[in-house]
Amino acid sequence: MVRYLVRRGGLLVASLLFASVALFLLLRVLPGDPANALLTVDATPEQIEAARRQVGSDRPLPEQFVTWLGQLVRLDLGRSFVSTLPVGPEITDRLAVTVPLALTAFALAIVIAVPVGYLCARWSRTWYGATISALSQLGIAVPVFWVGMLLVFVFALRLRVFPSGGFPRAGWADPGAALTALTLPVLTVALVMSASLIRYVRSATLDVLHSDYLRTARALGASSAEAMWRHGLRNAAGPVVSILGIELATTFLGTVVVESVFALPGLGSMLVKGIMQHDYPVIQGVLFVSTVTVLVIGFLADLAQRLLDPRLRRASSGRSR
Amino acid sequence: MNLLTVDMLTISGTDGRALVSELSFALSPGERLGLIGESGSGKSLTALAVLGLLPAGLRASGSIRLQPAGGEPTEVVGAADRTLRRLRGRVATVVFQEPLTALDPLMRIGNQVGWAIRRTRGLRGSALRDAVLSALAEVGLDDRIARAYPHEVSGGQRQRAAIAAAVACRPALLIADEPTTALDVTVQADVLALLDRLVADRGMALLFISHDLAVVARVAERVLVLAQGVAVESGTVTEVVTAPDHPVTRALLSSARQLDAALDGRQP
Amino acid sequence: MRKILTAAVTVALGLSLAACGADDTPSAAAGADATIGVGSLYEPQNLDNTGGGGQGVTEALNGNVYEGLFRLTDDGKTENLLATDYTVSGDGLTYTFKLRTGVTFHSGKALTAADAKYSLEKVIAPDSKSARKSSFGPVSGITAPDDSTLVVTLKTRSISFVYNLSYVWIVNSQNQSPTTTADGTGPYRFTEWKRGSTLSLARFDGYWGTRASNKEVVFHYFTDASALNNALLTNQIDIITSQQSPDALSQFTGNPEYKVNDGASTTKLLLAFNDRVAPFDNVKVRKAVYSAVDRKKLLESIWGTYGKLIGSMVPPKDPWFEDLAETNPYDVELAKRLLTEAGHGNGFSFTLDTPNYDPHPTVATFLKSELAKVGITVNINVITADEWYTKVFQKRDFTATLQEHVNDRDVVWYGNPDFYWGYRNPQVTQWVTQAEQATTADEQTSLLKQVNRQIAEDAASVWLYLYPQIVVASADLSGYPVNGLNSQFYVYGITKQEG
Amino acid sequence: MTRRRRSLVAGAVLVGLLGAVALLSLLWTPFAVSDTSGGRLAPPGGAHLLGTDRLGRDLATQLMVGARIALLTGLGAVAIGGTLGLAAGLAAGFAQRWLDDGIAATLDVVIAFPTLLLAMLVVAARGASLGSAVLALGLAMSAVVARLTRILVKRVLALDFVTAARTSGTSWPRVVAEHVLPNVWPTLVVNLALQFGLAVLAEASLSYLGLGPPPPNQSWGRMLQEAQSTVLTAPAGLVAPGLALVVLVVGANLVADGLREVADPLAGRAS
Repeated sequence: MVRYLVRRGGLLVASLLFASVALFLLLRVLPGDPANALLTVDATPEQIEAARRQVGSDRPLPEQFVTWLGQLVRLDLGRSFVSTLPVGPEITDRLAVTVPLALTAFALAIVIAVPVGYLCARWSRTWYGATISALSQLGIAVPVFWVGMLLVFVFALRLRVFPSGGFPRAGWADPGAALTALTLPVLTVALVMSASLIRYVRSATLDVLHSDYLRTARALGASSAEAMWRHGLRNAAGPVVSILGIELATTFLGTVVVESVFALPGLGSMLVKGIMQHDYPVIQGVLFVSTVTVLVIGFLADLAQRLLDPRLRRASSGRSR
Repeated sequence: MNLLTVDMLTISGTDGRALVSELSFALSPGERLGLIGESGSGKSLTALAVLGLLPAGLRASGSIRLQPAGGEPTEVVGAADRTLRRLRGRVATVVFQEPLTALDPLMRIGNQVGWAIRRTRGLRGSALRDAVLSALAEVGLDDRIARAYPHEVSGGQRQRAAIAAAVACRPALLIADEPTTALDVTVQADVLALLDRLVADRGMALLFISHDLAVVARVAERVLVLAQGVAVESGTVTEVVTAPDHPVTRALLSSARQLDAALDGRQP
Repeated sequence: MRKILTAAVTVALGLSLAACGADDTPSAAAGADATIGVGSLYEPQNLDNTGGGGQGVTEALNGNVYEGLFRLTDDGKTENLLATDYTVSGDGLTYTFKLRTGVTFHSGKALTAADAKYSLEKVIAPDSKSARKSSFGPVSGITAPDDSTLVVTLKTRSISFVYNLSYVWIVNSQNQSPTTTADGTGPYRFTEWKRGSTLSLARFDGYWGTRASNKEVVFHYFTDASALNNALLTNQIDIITSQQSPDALSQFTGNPEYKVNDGASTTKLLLAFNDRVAPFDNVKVRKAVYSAVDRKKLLESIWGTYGKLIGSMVPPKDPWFEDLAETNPYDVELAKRLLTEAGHGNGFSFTLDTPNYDPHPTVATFLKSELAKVGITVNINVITADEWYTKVFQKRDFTATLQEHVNDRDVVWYGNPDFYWGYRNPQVTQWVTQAEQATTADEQTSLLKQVNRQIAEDAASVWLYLYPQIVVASADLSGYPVNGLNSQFYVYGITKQEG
Repeated sequence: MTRRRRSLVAGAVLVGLLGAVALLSLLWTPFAVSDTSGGRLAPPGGAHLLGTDRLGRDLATQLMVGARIALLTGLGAVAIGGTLGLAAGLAAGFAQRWLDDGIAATLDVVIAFPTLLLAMLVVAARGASLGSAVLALGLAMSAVVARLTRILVKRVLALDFVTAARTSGTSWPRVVAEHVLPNVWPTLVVNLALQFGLAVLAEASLSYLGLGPPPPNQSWGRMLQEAQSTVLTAPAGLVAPGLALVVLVVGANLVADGLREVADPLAGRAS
C-alpha cells in the first residue's frame, strides 16, 4: 500500500508541476497585456509604459518565469496585477463560497440520486421506473444556467422566497443569510448533477441485481432486502465512487456559470475575471489551487475504491486505469 | 410422503412462450433424481422454480409442493417471498454452476458461509465461528480459506466453499445445478465424490441437474430427461442407460459413452 | 410501492438544508443609522485612482472617503471643499490656496499642506495612471510654505486648473499602500473590500463637515446586469448607480415601490473612425456614413424613450454645449450622394472592431443592416476590452471601432492629433490650446463651441447617442445624486425612510 | 430488439429534426435574420409565432439560425475531439511504462480542467469566434476520448488472439487496423455521441458568458442571456431556446443509448 501511495503522490506532484509550467507559457503567449486593465480611454503612452512597469510585463519572459517559479515554490501566489491584493487571501475568501456550494450540492445530489437510482433499477420493468429513467435522461440534457435562471424567475422574482443572488457581506459569520443565499445555487447544481448520478446508480444497481452472488444469498435464505443490503451495496459502491470522484472534481470549478447566474463571488468567477484581464497571478493561483484539489479528490476516490475492492489491493502496481 | 412434488409445472417467458411445459415429478426424502437435457431444455429454470427464484419476467404455473419431514406442505408457486424465505436454506437450497460469480467478491469466504448458518441455524459468536470452520473442514478446506477472498482461491475450492455453505444449512433437499461443469476434469471427480458423501451422510434428497449423463449416473438413482422443456423419458439410471427409447436420450448417451470410454475404459 | 415513490420524491424536493428566511431586507434599521445597499456593475480594480483604480473607485470613494481641495457638485459646479479660499496672480500663473484647519484623516493624522502637495505630485508623477494627469501639464512648481498654505506655479495659463483639482484626492502622505487601503478626510471611513462581492464604508464620526445622513454604505458589485436588477427587485440592495440594462427598466417604471430617475449623463457612444486611414481620411465618406445611420431608431431600439441624440462630442452638462444633432442629419439620399462624390458610388466594405460587452455587439448588428442600405458592407470583428487597448488604442491598427467615452469635457482630445482616432485639424488644435489659456470662462466657452462645431462639420467621428443616466432606487430612499457626473456617486446625502 | 431500436430511432428523429431546421434556415426563415421591424418583445402569436426579442427580431428565426451554431459546434468538436483523442489514446495504449504513465497523468490534468475554462483560455488567445469555440471544445473532448481509448486499447491488447497476432510478427499497423480498431470503434462512437451533447451544452454556456461565437452568429446560449433581463415582461424568450437545447441534447443522448445497445448487445440491460 505504501508503495502505491508514494507512486501515486509522485505522479500527483509531477502532473501539478507540468500543469503549472504549461499554464505559465500558455498565458504569456496570449495576446493582450495585463497592464491594459489599469488604463482608461485617455491614457498617454507614458502612462501605458508606467502600467507595464507596475505589472512587470515589460520584463523579459525568462526573468518573469524565474520570479514566478520562486514564488510558487514558496507557496506565495503573489499579488494580483490589477488589484495588487495578495492572491492567497482572496482565494480563501472565494473558497468560503465555492467549497460549501460544491460540497452541499454534491451531498444533496447523492441524497437524491442514490434512492431514486436504486428504485429506478428495482422497478426497471414498471412504468414509473421508466418515467424516472426518462426524467433523468432529460435532466442530463438541461443546461445548468437555464435551470438557474428558471429557479431565480420562480423562487426569487415571483415567490420572493429566496434572494436572486449575491452572498451576504458577513459571509458565514451570518450562517442563516449565507445558507439562504446558497439555497438556489445549490439546488441548481444538485438537480443537474443528480440527473447524471441517477443513471450511474441505476446501472450499478442493475448489475448487482442480475448478479449470481445475490441469487446465492437468497437461495441461502436471505430476503431480497437483506441480500441487497449485505452484498449488493458494497459491490454497487465501487463504480459509483469513481463516478462521484470525477463529478465532484468537475463541480469544483464547473460552477462558473452558476456563479454568474447568481452573482456569487466564487473561485470560478475570480478565474473568469482573471482571464479577461490577463491577471496572471490570479489565473495561476486559482488554477494551482483547483488542480491540487481536483487531483487530491481523484486520489481519494481512487483510495476509497481500493478500500472497497480487495481485488484492486493485490495488483497495486500494474493496474491499468 | 413426498418431500418435493412437482405437478404440471409450466414456466413461460414475457412473450408467453412456454420454456417448461407440464412437467411433473416427485422426490421423497433421501431420494436422488438426475435432471438431464441439452442446454436450453429448461432444467436450470425448473431448479430455480422449486425455490421461487425465477428471474423477473418469467411466470410459473401448476404446482410445486415442498413438505419437510414432520412439517406442513407449502405450495411454492405463487407464494409470497416471506414464506419462501423460511424454506430456502432450511428445507431446500441450491449450489450453482459458476463458482467465480456465485460468491460475493468483496466478502471473505468464512463470512459468507457464516451468514448462511447464522440465518438458518441462528448461531452467534464463537458457536457460529466453530460451525463455519467445521463446515469448511467437511469439504476439505482449512481455516486459511475462511479468511481469504473468492478471487484468492481456485475454482475447485470456491465450489467446495459454496457446497459447505449450502450443506451447513442442513436442508432436506439439495439442488445441484451443473456444479462441476465449470471445473476442470481432475477437480470434477473430487467434488462429485464430496457431494455424494455429504448427501449420503445427511440423508438429504438430491436433485442433480446436468447435460452429462455420465456425471449424473455417478450420483443419482433415477433420471428424468428433458427436451425443449418437456419430460421425454424417465426411469432408473440403468434402465435409461441400457434401453434409451427417446432420440434425445440416445444422443446424450452416445456423447457420454465416448467420454467414459476415453476416461477409464469402463464398459459403456 | 406507491408510498415509497412519493416519499422519495418529497425527499428530493424537500429543501432540507434551506433555512427559508423571509427575504430579509439588508438594513432593517432606517433613518440616521440605516445601512444603504448600493448596486453597481463597476467594481474598482484597486483603491488608488492614480494607480489604475478605474471608474469603480471614483464611484465608491470620490467625495465619500477622499476629498479634494474643491468639489464638483452633482449639477457640475465647482465649489470650495478642503480649500477655504484661493487667489490667482495677475498673469494667472500662480495659485495660492488657503487650507481648511482642524481637518483630520480617518487615521487621526491632521491634514497639512504637505499632504496636499504630496497628493498633487502623486497625480503628475511619472508612473501615475490618473486619467487627469495630462490636464495638469502646465504645472511647473508646487510648494507648501506653511501647514495651511499651498502655492502652485504654472508654465502657461490653465483656466480649468481649479475644475481639474476637484479630481485630485487629498491623501495621507504617510499611507504606504494606497491601492489596498484608504485613508482620506471624507465623511466615511473605508472598512472592508471583499473582491467580487462588496465594498463597505462606515460613517466617520471625526468628520470636519456635516455628518453623513446614514451610518453605513455597502457597494454590491455584479458582473451581470440582470443579476443587478434582480437584487433590487428582491430588496437585497436599495439603489442602482447607473442602469445599464434598458430592457430591465420595464420592471421598475410604473412600479410604486421604485423610482426611476433620468439624470444628465456625460457618456457618449462613438463609432470612431481611424481618420488617418482610407476611406475614412475623406470627410465626405465620414459624413456619408454619419447620415446613413438612423440614430433615432438605434437609440429607441436599445433605450426606448431614454437617452438623447447628439451631433458632436460635447454633452449637455458641459458649459460649451450646443445642440448639433442635425449637423449630419439622417438622410440616405444625402449619404449616397456624398459617397458618389467621394468616388465610392458602388460602396465599400470595412471592418468594425467591436468590444464584446453590451451594447456594442447589438449596435454593430444594427449598423451592419443600416449601412447595407447605402452599399457599405460592415465586417464585425468582436474583440475583448483588453484587445481593444492593445490593437486599437495603442497600435491604432483599426479602420473603425465602437467605444463609449465616459468623462465630461473630453472634446479637448480632438485637439490632440495623435489620439487614437487620429483627427488632425491644426485650427482645432490651436482653439483647444487657446481655450485652456483663456483668461475668462466665456472666452474658453466660445472657443470650445467653435471646436465642437468644427468636429461636427468634419464628422471626425459618428456620435451615435448620449447614454441616459438612469438611477433606479427603492421609493423609500431620497437624497441620492441623479447625474453621477464622471461616475461620481456621493452617498453622504442619502436617507432611508422607515417602512 | 424493438426497445433498442426505439431509443436509436427516437434520438435520430430529434437530431434529424433540428438538422432539418438548421438546413431550412439556410434557405428560408419566417423573417430576415437582421429584420428588426417587429415590435420590441412582442408576445408569441400572430405574425411572430414565438414573439420577438428586444431588438424586434423574430424569435423563431433566431431559433432556427441558432440550430446551425449548435449543430456546427457539436459536430466540429466531435470531429476534432475524436481524431485527436483516438490518436493520443492509441499512442498511450501502445506506449511503454513511463511514457504511458506520463500521458495518463497529462490526460488527468486536462480532464480535471473544466471544459468551460479551457474554452475561455482559447477564446482569450484567439478571440471569441465559432472557430475558437469548436477548437476549445474539441481539445477538451480529445482528452476524455484519449483516456477512454487508452483503456480500451489496453484491454484489447491483453486479449489472447491479439497477443498471438503480435507474437506471430504481424506489423503494428495491421494489428491496429484488424484487431484494435474494430474492437475499440463501437464503444468510442457511443461516447462521441454523448460528447456531442456535452459540447452543445458547453457552447451554450460559453455564449451565455459572452464568450461564444459573436453576432451575427446567433447562438441559443446568447439568446438565453439576452432574454434573462426581460424575463418578467417576455418569459417566452427564456423558454424557447432552453427547450431547443434540451431537444437536441436528449436526441444525441438517445442516439448514444441506442448505439450502445447495438454496438455492445451484451451490455444491454433489460431496462
